[in-house]
Amino acid sequence: MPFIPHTEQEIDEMLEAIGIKHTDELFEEIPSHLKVSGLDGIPPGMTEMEISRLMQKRAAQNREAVCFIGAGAYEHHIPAAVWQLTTRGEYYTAYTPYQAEASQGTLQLTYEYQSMITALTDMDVSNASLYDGASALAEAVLMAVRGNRKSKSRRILLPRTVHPAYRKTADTIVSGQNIELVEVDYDRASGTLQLDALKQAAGDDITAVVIQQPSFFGTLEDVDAITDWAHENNALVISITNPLSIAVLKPPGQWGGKGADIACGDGQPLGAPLSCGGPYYGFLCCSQALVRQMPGRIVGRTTDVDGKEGFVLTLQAREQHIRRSRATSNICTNQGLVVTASTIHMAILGPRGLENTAAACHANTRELVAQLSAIDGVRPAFSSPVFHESALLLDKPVNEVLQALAEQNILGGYDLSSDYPELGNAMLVCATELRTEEEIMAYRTALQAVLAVETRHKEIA
Amino acid sequence: MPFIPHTEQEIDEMLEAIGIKHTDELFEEIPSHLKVSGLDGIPPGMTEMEISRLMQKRAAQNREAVCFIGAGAYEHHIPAAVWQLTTRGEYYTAYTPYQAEASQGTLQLTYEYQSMITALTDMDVSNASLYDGASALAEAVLMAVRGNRKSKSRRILLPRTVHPAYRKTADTIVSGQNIELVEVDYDRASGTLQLDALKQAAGDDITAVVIQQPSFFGTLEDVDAITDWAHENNALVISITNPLSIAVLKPPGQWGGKGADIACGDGQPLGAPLSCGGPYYGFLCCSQALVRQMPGRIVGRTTDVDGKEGFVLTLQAREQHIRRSRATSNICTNQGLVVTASTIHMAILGPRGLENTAAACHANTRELVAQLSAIDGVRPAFSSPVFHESALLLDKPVNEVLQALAEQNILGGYDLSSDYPELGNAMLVCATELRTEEEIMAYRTALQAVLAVETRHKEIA
Amino acid sequence: MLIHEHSRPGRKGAPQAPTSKADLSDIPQNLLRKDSAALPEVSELQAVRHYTRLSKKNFSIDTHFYPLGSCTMKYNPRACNSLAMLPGFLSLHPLTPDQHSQGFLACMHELQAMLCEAMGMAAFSLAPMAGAQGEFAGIKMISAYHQANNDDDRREILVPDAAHGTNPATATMCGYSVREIPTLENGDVDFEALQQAVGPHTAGLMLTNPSTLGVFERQIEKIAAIVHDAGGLLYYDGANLNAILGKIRPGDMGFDVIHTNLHKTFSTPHGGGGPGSGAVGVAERLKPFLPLPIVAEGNGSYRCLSEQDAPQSIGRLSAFLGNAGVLLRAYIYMRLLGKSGMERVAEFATLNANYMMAEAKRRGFQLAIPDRRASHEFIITMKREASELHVTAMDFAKRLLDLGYHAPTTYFPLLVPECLLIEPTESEAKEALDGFMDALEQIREEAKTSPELVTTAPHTLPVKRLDEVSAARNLDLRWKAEATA
Amino acid sequence: MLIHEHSRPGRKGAPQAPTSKADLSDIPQNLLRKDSAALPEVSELQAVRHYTRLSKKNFSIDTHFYPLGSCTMKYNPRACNSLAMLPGFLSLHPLTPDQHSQGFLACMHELQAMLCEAMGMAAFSLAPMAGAQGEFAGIKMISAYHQANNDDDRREILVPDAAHGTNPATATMCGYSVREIPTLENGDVDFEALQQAVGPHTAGLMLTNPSTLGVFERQIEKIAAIVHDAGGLLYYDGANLNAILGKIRPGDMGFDVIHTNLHKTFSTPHGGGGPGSGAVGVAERLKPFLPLPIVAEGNGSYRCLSEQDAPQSIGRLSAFLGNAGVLLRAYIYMRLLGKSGMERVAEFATLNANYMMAEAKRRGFQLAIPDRRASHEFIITMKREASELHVTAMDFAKRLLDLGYHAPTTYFPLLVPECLLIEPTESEAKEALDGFMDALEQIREEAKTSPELVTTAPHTLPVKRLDEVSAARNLDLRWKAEATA
Ligand SMILES: Cc1ncc(COP(=O)(O)O)c(C=O)c1O
Ligand SMILES: Cc1ncc(COP(=O)(O)O)c(C=O)c1O
Repeated sequence: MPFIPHTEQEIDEMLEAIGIKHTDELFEEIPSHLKVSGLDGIPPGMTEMEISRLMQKRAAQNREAVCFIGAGAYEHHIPAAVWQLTTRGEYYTAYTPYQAEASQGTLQLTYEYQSMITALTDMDVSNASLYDGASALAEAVLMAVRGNRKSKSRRILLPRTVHPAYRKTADTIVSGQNIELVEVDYDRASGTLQLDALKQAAGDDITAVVIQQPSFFGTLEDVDAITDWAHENNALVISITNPLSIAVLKPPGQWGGKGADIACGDGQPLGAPLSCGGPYYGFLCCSQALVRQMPGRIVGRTTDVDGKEGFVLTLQAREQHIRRSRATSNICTNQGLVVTASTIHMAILGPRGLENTAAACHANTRELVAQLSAIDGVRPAFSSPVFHESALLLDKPVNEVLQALAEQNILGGYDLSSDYPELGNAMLVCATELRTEEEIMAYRTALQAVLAVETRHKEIA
Repeated sequence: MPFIPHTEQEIDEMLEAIGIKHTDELFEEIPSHLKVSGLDGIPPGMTEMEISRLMQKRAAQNREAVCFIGAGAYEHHIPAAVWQLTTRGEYYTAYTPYQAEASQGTLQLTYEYQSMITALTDMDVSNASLYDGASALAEAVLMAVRGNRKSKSRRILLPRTVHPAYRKTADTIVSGQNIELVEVDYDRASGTLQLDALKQAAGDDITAVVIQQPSFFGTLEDVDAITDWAHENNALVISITNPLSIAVLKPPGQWGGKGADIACGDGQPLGAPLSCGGPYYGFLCCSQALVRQMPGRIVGRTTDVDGKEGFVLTLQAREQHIRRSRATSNICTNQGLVVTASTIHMAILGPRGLENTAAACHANTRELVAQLSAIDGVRPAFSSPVFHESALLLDKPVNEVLQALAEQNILGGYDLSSDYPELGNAMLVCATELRTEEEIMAYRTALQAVLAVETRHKEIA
Repeated sequence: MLIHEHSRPGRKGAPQAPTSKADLSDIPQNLLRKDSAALPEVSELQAVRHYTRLSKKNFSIDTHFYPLGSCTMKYNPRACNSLAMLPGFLSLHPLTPDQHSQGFLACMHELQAMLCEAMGMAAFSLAPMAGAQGEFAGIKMISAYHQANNDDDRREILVPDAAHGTNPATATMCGYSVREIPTLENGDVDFEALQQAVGPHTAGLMLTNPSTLGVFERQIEKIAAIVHDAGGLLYYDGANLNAILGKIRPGDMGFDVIHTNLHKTFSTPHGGGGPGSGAVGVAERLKPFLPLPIVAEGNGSYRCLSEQDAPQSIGRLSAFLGNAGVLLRAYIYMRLLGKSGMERVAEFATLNANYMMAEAKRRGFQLAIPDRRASHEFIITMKREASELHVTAMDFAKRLLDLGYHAPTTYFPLLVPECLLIEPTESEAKEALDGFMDALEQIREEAKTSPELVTTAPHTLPVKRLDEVSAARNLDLRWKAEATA
Repeated sequence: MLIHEHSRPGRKGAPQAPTSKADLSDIPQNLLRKDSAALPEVSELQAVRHYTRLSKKNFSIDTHFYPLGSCTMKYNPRACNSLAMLPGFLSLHPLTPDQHSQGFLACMHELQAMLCEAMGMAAFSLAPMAGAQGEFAGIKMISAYHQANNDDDRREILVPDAAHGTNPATATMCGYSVREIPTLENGDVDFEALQQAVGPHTAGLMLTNPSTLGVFERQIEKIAAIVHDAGGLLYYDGANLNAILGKIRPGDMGFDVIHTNLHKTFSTPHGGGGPGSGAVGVAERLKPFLPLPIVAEGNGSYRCLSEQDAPQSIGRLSAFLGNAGVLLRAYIYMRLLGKSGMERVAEFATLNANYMMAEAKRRGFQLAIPDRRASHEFIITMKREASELHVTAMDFAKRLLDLGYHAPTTYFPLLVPECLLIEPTESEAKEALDGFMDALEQIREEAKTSPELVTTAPHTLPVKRLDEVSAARNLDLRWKAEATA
């Protein structure tokens, strides 16, 4: 049997020690009519050689393509050391560090992670991770509702410049708790949130305002003004940021006069491969004042009986295994291993490495936008400055264009038309530091051809 | 600078400690006219991202093909655990275990390797590895010359059924030492070595006889009779075996009445990927009587001052760093990491796993030979039983046929015609456990087509 | 030593990023960062050495027997890791058009089907990213179901007091109030109490069977009947399926919805705290409510269902498809096991647990529930040792670390005083089990002859017993430059 | 505990091989194995756990500062490992037709060219599989050269007494007799002795420059002149090029042939004993003799030269192309460094060594050659400590292990009594160097106050000092079933 080491002789010895004749007797308390006769729908077992062959085939069926999609997940270079270290058995096959003395590796590393992500966001406190950026937003909202004692409304202003999937996820998760997520529209010309729109949506009691920077469109919001306005109105500010971008953009902790109160986002750009969508991790930081509202695990530094430095899970009284139905969240297992990778990734790149990478992404995207906008029938959707990602308008239906590009193994961007029908034929494009000049030029050539062909088709038809 | 951690400040501090102003002064003893002005022929440095892209491109340029070549290197399934463990930094980046107490990992593992490879070969002693199978043969020859006190001739009978590259390598390495390698021809019908031929070549003093089992042709030699004959004539017996094959074939230690005296071969089939030809490793085992003639490192079990079991490099007095010009060999660095992989590979497969793999290889090759021989214009070259590999005769020039197959991404076999022109259009084929029925049938179909097309071409011409 | 303490201003030494910084002058000055983030500046070697050394301070399955109850620390095959990390999977963007990701989607579709078969459910969604999120999705579906039936008065979720803390926490997150049901001495749910609690306010019952006490709930059919009769639904907390896989299926016991922890039963690694996967399965009537995305097949190709396809869905739980890499690992594991392998998981997991329990009894340890069969885990209580020798279950746990064994789960379930919840899993050999029991016996001996040794353990680890109280009181949650200056 | 001691007859538990044994009845019974080989029978988990735990008993660069002189233990970039193990390289059969392996051959061709440039040689062959085999190839080429010139009386190779043991051993393997040349106090070759030794019997001189004493041979041009004038050739033992890379090239110094240890200077990992690569380079006149295969380029495609192309070649040194995977790692490393990176290797390696030497002097340690510049390494002698405190260089070495530092090379070169040959390499940060010097000082203090502590070290490793004498006397070289029964 795969992964079962028992020899016949050992099975006999064990049965004898238990005082039974057959393993069936171990299940005698289960009503026999409930027992399953066999898992007939499961295919026969494979050897490792066979499954390797199968998975190689399956992996190859995922057609390789040059990726210009961002929209919340970004293809970056990850130093080889990162996952070679992360998959060491001691990290890979450990459980949550419940026995602190036997888990100092994971615990110290998590403390280092908390130090790094708070340095990046310039916030006071971080937890040890949540599932992903979208669910982190949901937890941030719940946290704001618990934490904003001045507000009774449980109203959260949620701009449409926030990632649509984040908004949907937040809605799924918080909707049972009598919380109102108020959509705020964006300015069609700039592609950003306007203070006026916020004010209109506000009502007289708002619990929190969410700001994504760069916005889902890649545009840059006026974070200082919005933050100050929110604080003046006794609302908390929840930031969503791409953590790589804040190596060069103003970090949430420095927004406005007082900084954001809660900072969240997806850690994927810091060391997690695209990997079909996960595992990534959600980061969640907050100001000191909100620390006891924080969901999820937190690692603290302490000392042992000899005064030697060591690390433990702390503030556990917030968590479900102690506070049960009154816990800050139900989260238990988080995304520890991805945080491990991310911590190593940040350590290897260092501040300069992250800055240079972020700047290179921006420069590549700028070049991409310039090249594509030079094509007839392509123009930028918005007038605002953008970072690392940008919306373009085509004069043809985006899904058809993307389909045609995909056939040439170019993933040309993300189709905005179902989430933002008001924009018309809009798509979101992104070129990370991995995209080369040749790839960008090849995209331009391909898009040019696709748009031309489309036109001709139409002319003929 | 890549991999240089020095900050400007540290450099200054260090220069000051040394008492100099500039690093140039460190090289002041070198005549200045000899100093190089710059390595202009070296291209500029690349980032890890850039070299990754380049190497992925290069790797992809090695066209993937279904491999039916053996001829001394075999494509086997290697459990994923093997190289994930082997590349752990503690194994991967350690030096030779000169400080035993800080190298018990490598030392114990090597002792386990010695235990496993002697169990497989059924020999008394193994060293810690040599470079590869071919150079191991050369060392075996030198060892036999040193070890056979009864023989003065320094004559080694080296049958043509031994791998041609092994024979060439042995020749390169031992030729400076006044040793005569005597070629012995094989029987054209059976493809094996005949006692008569040996006797003819023998003369009245032979130092050793080399036997490869299975032979380079895949044929099975009469190892018992040859071994006994050699021993009767005061010659030592040097075996070359594929170590996987002896999971099911009679191991050298059991050949004839007394067993082979020296057993060597290439460890590649036990956990080393094909990897463009290396690194593999040469194994070398011998009888107890020859232990002090053994070249290379050997690990022994001993105890520490508390009586606790531990492992050390032993019998070092044989080696070059002590005995210098009178050492048993000049070998110093060996193939330790590949031995690490191989040891883990053997541990995971276990005796049954190796037997089943060896048997599967043989069964696949048998099936391959049956399928190909069913084609008009293809027939087995020899009448002897074979194991795991077999020579076929075509009625067309082999290199043209292989070329045509290669264009369909089938590596059809190894062309025997340059090493064995007397055989005509002969090629060596092999199907390891990795080859599937479909691949074998695809080969058959392709070969059939190639031979047919060739025929047609000729008819037209 | 923290990585930050290896840092020196200006240190680099790694060819890991573009060597210079591209121009950012098109971005308004006031939106740019002024200072550099206070991240460590170390060489690649320093990072590699630091994190290699740090890893050595962890216990893990790859290094230790790790019988942590309710956590199912079984072997994580290395092939699952390397195959899930093939470039064809790693480089796949989650928004890649379906026709470009058929290989991945095929695996996911088959995984859904295998989970349905193994659990006896009608359909599965792989969206939840851990057990707790699976619970959330499950309870949310119960809520959506009642809502769809305009059955709006069901405000209560029943949870046995032995349940894992995530159960009540989840119910709260879904807006329910939680009513606890007591457990009997023999480990069964207090049926009478349950009967009294069930009623028109009951939205559902969350149950783990076998319970966290490590025994099978024998009245499961009666329980299912009264909950269903009252119009409630049955939720199965399938975090630990090792006790039943191949023997009995939640669907056949009458459960309407289940979450499974693929990171336990299906052997995806726990990674020092995650990631996991909490795939949810449902009976026919809950199908429309499953979270998105779900992989569907049609005309030989696969695609992800969206909101348009499933208007009643509770919606999304993450930005993309959950923890895809974890799902791939579980898929590979299940294919390696295959039918006969999967049928034998519970058999050997249970054999190991019952053997250890028999050994514990023979060696004179006190069992929490002595007269029942153990499931995949069982409980020793150190009540006697704590009162007679003043050596607690925690002391035993810490001393076990010294002897090279990870401690079992301590003080859970909360019902049993001074408890050790021991779960060996099927992948451990008899020697490991015997070695662990020997160690427990040795510690009991030490507790008699030199209790100090036990109460101050561990002695051989990188740190001695850590002060958790001061950690919570004097919060030190991140490195600050000043702190070390 | 040996892996064999985890074995139980009949244990499997790994899906690693075909589950049943195919028929072998076509093979004569007398050629088949009767018994099964006595290999361990363990589960995959047991193997993984055993070898993971075993690895933790090693020091390595990834875990420790490892200043082993003459071994150049620099950082081995992880990218070199993963990129050399891309499937497109790993699955390439060595007998694949050239047109199917152009990607690999391109790397090899460029590697040859970069080595030529860095060493100042006319051509390189990548065939030798370690330094010693590179030496063999080099001396063999010298021999072939003289033979081609019918210069048959040259039966002697000159080797300084400071040379690495492989040099004289190699000369012997090539059929030469070895004549040793003494070294002066200041580390230079005794030029007069050399002058006397050189003559018509001289086939060549093997030299390391800087020598194993860590100093640059200042008279190199005069030495080259007299050897060449006598008709001999100059061999450069390039095992350790860290002292010169980017500063001076062996070709420019007058050497005719060189081997390079890619597993030192070019950072391929040493793997606990190998594999390495000993690529050999030659000046124009030795080109025809280079070992095979060599990668040639023509019409934009690459191919391996064979015996037909190079009839004067000394031949092959292995069955295929040497340690290809090692060569790929070196290639990647060199491309990462590039021109400016490579030009700075010697600079920083030398800076580190001289800094440590200055520190050693400042802290009152005795230097073997106090008044010269160190190369990439330098020597401390513990002569005084040995005689005054009865604490030897070996004791220092063992105690260093306790303090978390791998020991330097001890008792080599043989000329310097009680020596520690210290080589920090360029990839180590100043803190590591300072930490090491602090440790040395601490040990000297301990040697005065508690010498026992030092002479019985190590104390904190898996084993204490091991009995090498009994190991050699009572040979125990493999596990036997009886031994443990
Ligand atoms: C019984 C039980 N339920 C639920 C959970 C929660 O699962 P997760 O940690 O994956 O969120 C656990 C895990 O510890 C558990 O043991
Ligand atoms: C100076 C010198 N020459 C030659 C060698 C031999 O190299 P290898 O061990 O690769 O055979 C070494 C390596 O230890 C060395 O230091």
